[in-house]
Amino acid sequence: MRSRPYKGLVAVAAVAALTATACTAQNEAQHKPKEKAALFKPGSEISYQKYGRNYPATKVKDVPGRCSYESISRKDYSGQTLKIISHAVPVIGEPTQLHAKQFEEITGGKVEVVNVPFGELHQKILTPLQAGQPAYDVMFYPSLWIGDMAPYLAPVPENYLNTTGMQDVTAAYMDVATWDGKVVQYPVDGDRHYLKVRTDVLKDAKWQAEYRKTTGKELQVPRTWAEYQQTAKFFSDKDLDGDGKPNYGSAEVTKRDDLTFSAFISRAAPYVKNPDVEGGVFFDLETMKPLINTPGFVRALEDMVKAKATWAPGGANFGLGDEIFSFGGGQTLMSYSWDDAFIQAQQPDSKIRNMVEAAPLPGSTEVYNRTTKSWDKKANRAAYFTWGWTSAVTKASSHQEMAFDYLCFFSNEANTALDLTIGRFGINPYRIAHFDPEFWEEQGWDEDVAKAYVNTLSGMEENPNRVFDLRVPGVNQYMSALANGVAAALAGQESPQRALDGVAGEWAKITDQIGKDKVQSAYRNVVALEDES
Amino acid sequence: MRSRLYPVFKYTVIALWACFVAGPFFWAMTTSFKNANAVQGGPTYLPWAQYEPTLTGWRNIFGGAGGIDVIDPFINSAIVTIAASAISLALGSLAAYALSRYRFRLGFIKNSDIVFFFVSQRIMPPVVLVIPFFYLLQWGGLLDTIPGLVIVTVALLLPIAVWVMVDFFNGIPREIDEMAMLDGCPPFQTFVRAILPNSLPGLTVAAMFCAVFGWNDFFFAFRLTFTEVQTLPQAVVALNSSIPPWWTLSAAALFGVAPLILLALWVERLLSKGNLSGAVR
Amino acid sequence: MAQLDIIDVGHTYAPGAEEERWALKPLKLTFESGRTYALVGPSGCGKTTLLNILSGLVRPSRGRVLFDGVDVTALPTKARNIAQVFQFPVIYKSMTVYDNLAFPLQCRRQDKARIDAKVRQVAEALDLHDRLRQPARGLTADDKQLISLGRGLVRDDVAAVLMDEPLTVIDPQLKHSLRRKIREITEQFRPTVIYVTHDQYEAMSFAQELLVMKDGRAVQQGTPEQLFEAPSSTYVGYFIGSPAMNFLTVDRNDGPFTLGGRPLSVAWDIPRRTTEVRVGVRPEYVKVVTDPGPNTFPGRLRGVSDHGAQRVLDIEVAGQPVRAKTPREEGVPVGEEVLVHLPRAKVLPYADGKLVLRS
Amino acid sequence: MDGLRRHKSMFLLPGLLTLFLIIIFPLLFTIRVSFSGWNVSNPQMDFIGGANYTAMLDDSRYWASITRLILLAGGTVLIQYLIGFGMALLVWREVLGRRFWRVLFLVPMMTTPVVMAAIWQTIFHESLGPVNDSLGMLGLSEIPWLTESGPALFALKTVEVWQWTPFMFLLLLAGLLSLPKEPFMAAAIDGAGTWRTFWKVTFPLMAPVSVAAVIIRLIEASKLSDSVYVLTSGGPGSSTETPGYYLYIQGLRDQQTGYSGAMSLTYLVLMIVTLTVVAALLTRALKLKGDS
Amino acid sequence: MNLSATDLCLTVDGVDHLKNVTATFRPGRLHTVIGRTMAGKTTLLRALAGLQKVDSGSLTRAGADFLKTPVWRRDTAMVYQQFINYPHLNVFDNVAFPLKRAGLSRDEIRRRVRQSLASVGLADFEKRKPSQLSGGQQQRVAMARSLARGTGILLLDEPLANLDYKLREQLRDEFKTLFSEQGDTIVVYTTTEPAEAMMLGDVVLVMHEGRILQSGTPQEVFERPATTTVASIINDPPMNIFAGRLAGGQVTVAGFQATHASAHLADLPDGSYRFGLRATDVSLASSGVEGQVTFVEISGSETFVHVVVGKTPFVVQIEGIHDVALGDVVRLRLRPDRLFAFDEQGALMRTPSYDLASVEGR
Repeated sequence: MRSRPYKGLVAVAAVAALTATACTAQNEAQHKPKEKAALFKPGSEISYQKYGRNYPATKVKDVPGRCSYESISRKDYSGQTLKIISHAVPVIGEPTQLHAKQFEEITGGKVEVVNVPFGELHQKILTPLQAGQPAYDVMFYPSLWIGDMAPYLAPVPENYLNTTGMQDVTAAYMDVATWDGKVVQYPVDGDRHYLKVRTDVLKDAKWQAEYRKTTGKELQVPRTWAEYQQTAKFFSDKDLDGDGKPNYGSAEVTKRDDLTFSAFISRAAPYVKNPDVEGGVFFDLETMKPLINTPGFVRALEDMVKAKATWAPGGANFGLGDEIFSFGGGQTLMSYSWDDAFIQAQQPDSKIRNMVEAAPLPGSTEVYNRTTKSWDKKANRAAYFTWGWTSAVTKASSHQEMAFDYLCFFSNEANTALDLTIGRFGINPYRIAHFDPEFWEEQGWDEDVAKAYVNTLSGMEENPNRVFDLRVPGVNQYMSALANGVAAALAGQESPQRALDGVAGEWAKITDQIGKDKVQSAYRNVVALEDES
Repeated sequence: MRSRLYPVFKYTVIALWACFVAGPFFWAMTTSFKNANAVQGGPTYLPWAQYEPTLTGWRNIFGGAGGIDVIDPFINSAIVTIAASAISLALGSLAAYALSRYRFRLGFIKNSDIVFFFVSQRIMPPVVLVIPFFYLLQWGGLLDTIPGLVIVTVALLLPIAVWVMVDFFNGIPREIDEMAMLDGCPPFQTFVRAILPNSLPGLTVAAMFCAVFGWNDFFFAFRLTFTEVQTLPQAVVALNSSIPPWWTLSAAALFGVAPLILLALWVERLLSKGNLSGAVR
Repeated sequence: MAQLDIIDVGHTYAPGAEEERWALKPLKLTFESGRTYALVGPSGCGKTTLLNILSGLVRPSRGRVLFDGVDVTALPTKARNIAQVFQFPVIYKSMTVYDNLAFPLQCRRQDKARIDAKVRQVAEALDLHDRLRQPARGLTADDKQLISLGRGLVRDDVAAVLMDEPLTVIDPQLKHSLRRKIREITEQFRPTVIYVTHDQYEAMSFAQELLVMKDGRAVQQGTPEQLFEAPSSTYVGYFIGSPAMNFLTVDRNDGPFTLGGRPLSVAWDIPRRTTEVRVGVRPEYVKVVTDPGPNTFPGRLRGVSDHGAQRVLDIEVAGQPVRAKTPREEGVPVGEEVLVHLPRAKVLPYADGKLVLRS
Repeated sequence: MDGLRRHKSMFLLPGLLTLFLIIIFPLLFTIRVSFSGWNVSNPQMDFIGGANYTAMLDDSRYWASITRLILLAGGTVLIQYLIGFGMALLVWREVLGRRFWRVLFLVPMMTTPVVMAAIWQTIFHESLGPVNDSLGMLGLSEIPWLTESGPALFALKTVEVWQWTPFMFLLLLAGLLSLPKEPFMAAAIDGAGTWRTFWKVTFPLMAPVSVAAVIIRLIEASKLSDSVYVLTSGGPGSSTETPGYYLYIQGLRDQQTGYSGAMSLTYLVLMIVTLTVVAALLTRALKLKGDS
Repeated sequence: MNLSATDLCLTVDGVDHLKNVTATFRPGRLHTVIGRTMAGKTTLLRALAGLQKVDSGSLTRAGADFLKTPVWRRDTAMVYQQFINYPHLNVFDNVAFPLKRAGLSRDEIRRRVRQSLASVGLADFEKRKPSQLSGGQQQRVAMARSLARGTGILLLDEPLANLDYKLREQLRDEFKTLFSEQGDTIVVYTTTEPAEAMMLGDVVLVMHEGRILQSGTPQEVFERPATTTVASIINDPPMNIFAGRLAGGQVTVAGFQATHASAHLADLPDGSYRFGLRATDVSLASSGVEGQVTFVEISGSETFVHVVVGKTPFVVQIEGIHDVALGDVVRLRLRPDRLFAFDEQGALMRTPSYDLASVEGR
């Protein structure tokens, strides 16, 4: 009797010891896969149908190559376990799981996936990396964190870089995956912000007439943020589809700890990215003085505050999901952010399917010139290459080959083709092959919808006036400070100027804290990407 | 004199509160049978009448596509909760017994200060603990293991166990201890044979609190595990992405509550029998 | 102060049970105004049920309760105008002694001056007048009981004061003085008091009249003296008095009673019966004598128990145990063989356990 | 029981040492780290003196969150206490379906806060949630629950009240059930009405349980962050930020480990002092000293 | 195997709980410790049991230092005032508890439990829980548990105090038989009731304020109380103690009444004394000292009349039940031949002749 509680402790200690030994034993050697017979013939038909009823019936052909079903199924990873961390289900989390399951089936290896909410992902990945704890082999995370992650990442080996899939990735997204000249992230997604509108309203003669009558202007897809505002305002609180519920003008991501900073940069891009000025928009590259409180950013924030009137109820606390539902569900006329809302609107059971159009982000009629400290009066558009999902393998992983095989399998042509069509997966075009309207028409999209979509996306690739995310160490802190400022202004707690002044102060502090040189050299990379094009 | 309206008032208040308490469950229940379109169509409450129910949400928590699998996390949660509660109760009641029966004095530190030390652990913001815990468990090779999680959970639950049990033991006459010792039991046997069997109500309450806090811990489990050990709240939170599938989330929430409702039934039973009087003070 | 009438009141906690098994068998009683009564009997005898019926906590299964002729059977406690002192001291923890005493009057919205006068008067009687401003929860258990009593006494109109074993939790040394205090106060205020206890000692020294209860029945009602001198049953004889009354089985063949073959005269003649007859005699009246005589029987001394001022002698008379209580100064008889005298006037006849009354 | 010196530590030490060992390292670590510049890009235990503490003094967001917490925790615990006590009183004695009510009223505390907060988020969803829908049906205008600071705080309080009133309810109901009957009899005999009986009998008798329950709840409420995290993420602006959540943002999300260490320690000290004072005040206000 | 206490002292917060307690407890004897509440009786028992540490003094058993023996090896059983049993065990298991600890065989345990329960009259209650028993029955269970083990030391701390008097009377009789069967056990029994101490005890120890004032056979203590305090403790009602003067063969009591000194006081020098007179030796009479009745109590079979004479209170004990009204003026007859004489410090000088031979000198 007397020893019972102690026995418990002993047991715990024993289990702990065993687990510890087991862990270390695993780490000892790199496991090379054995070869086995392929389970697929080259060019087999691939479909997700057997994994669940909510997958589309679409079938695609396995494209031969290193990453194909056929090639991967030759590998025998039995007895090995791959640990993966990914975003929450479904966005990127669901394809991670799905492909993990497939990978297990065809290689005999074991894949463990953990899904984590967005707000936790950074810390959850970075803590073990910094602590030297081999927690994960493969990680899926937003590409802008590259500055924090790079030191811990294994460069993509040459033979994976030579795959057909990788070769097809657009230059912009290869740039996104590159750090210090090495490809350290495995591209699995291509992201940008663009404008989404409902054509059933904008192209409706009745509305066009009414709009003209009221505003004296033509109703069309907004080309500037001012037009966007006017259009959004005009249609707010009107019942656009006769379902008895009011509709609204604009849906934007505004929730502070969500992705508000991206939305804000989208709005700011045409005001701050002057094609004639080099050297980055966030910092003065030489002095590393924050530019976040310069007039261009302030103008964008003022716009955003004004836009509040055009938001649906709750619009001031919309996360990305809300934005997706709000536009994708037909509640609002327009929105701008990632593809998701658009793909959602184009789902087979959507009530506004094929009544939507993609267009480049609105621009401006003038752009701030920070060298002259004045506004250049000219029409300007900037392509904001906001972050998208990316993946990487840790240096410390003892399953390098298995890990890269997984990623290469994940992003093989067949899988990507299917993934692109499932809105909730959050996987968007990033290969040249994806910019083909026919592919989308096969999914049941109307021709003009598909064309406009593809043109919008590929057009961005061609726009030389590009803005990239602030891909420096500590990016989360910078963005979180920015989001705080934006949120404060949106909540009316501070004026836009004051709010951004505050952000600038924070940024300077963060830079000091992290080390100016560190940030500067990282930011130089970003600026180079922007300016070289 | 109580007016005739009093019962009306009483039942109205009870009913209102009951609605408030049950509302979220009802909402979760009805949402769990919806799909994306039913959710986006605006708030609806009655299946069939207002929307076409589907089992997607429920299927999704049992490994359905785009969902999660709650079975393994459920088992992990159960193991961690039970093990941590058991250890906390064992260590906690031992310590509580000592604090209730003996006088400690170490400089200015007295019994009440030791009790306060235990209870004050609950004041610690979890953020303070989690990063050091990470390194602590890493050092012991216990990250992402059930024993590691159990150890951490014990730190969270031990204060609760001590708090409840000290009070409870104070209510058991010391004469019982004395008698047991006179009857030939050394102190430890006295505790095990004479005191513990009489502490069932207190142990029950302590166990309930331990179970509730252990079962519902997300913060620590989330940060101290990677892939091997996933507890139920972690599995559910994995659904909280930028496009939260309300239906799956609702089904998962209801699933996670189920075992603890049984606990509530048990606690109520003890309450009704009057067994908890003195156990909670 | 009121007269309380219990008319054919009986109660069972298990509806439908036959009357024999009721917790309180139907009975009729009267508690006269201004007198003190004790309900006494072992636990489970029905005394608490009866008290609860009086206080309104229990509604009797049968019968009526009248307070001064008014039927209160259906009235709740609050409407009955009684006062009660409980086993465990009940005070209002958050109030001072003064406020505790004033509380019943404040509840009845009496005017301040009147309340003050009354509270001071009662506090004086309770010896609490110098502690009126103290918080009541700081007092000792016996003082708390006095406050409980005082809350009844401040009310002029109280129908009866019920006391439910009020000395249970009082320290043994203080029991005596508290009992004394309560008695003095009741002498002074003269309320109708009904005092429940399982302790005969308490009952007898407190009440003017006792009601001995057993198995849900009132066995005997009377003054302490009556119960001592003429217990109506062997049970009362056993229950009242220490040591208990001696009961001896006697024979009766065609003539007077005989004990061990010798004639025994009893206090009064009783009709002939076929049933067993026993005689009862208090140990106080049993005398050890040196000379033979009437009602004197030989016995054997079995043991002596020294109680201090008295000794109790265990004697066997005609094969039956008899106890005699003798003053210390009389010493202990020498040798085993003794003569025991049973004074005729104190030897009472019992048949079927009941005192046979003088015909 | 004296003379058992050797044995008493045998009981206490396993628990005390376990807790001590588990806790002492984090505490020392935090103290040390609070003097370091440990952050996301510099995860090292260097020494930067009291810089973190100085920075903290100027951090208005931190101090605002502490003030907010005091109001939020104090407010919700008070509401929880009032409702919990009220409900416990209502289902204490004869009431139809007593056991059903009791179980129902206990259930919310059994639920996982992060998960239920997610459900609450859907409930307060401004266009798809039932709350605004119901308001609409009642002819009231919709309320921007999570996007304006007033309603957001209200929503947060609602969730807290929903989740933790059962805790109060349980402690207070158990307390009520263990009360002796006599004081209530005495009050009835003395002619006290319902109101007076409550204030003069029930409440004073329940005072010790009440103090314990309130203190424990305050301790737990001081850590309020899960529901903030899920429900409003501290927004709009920073108007629903609590120290727990702010510490989480700084310490975990932004990984300002050193800085958050300094804030955590300060917060810990503040809370211990505050709670001790509150406990002492409550005890004195309800005159519990020297009363068993 | 005597248990000897020497100079046991214990002071808690400045109050003496035990003060130089020296006593020897012998096997096969029943020692009753009588004293008022708080006299230190319970503390003494707890010290003997090892439940209470003492400040100084020694305790030896068969020559060995008993203070160093832990409680569970003291071979001691204790019965508490508050019917303490194990609430979770039924009657049988309660009694069996110490036997199991002692490692007896199951059959032996069953035999002993049955025997022990039978001896306290609870043979049919084996399966009941203590909470289902009346107070008297609970106390009998406690007795049975203590007896079943056959310990070397049996301590009883006012075991009857919380029972009503009829039960007390009955259990007292039973105890007498039970203890006499205990053979070589050292029994120590505390009580506040003189009659109980007298009738049960082989040896009576009188305790007051932590000290043992006197010990001896019941008869010795009762008839030769060493001090006024002992006299008052050992008598129920307490002996009437009053100041008086002895002069010229006359005792002057309360300043106004003289009575002829009895023979046993004859050789006392004149002077101030304190006199003691038992309640039984005062009676209500048609002539005598005049006093007023302040209170009347009735015990089982006696009436105690409290009378105040001037400022001196007297208690009169009358056999049987009598109705005496409060406030009546009565006359008291004090029996001079029953006077105990104490010096002014309270030490016994003379005892009445019917008791032991008078104390020779000082």
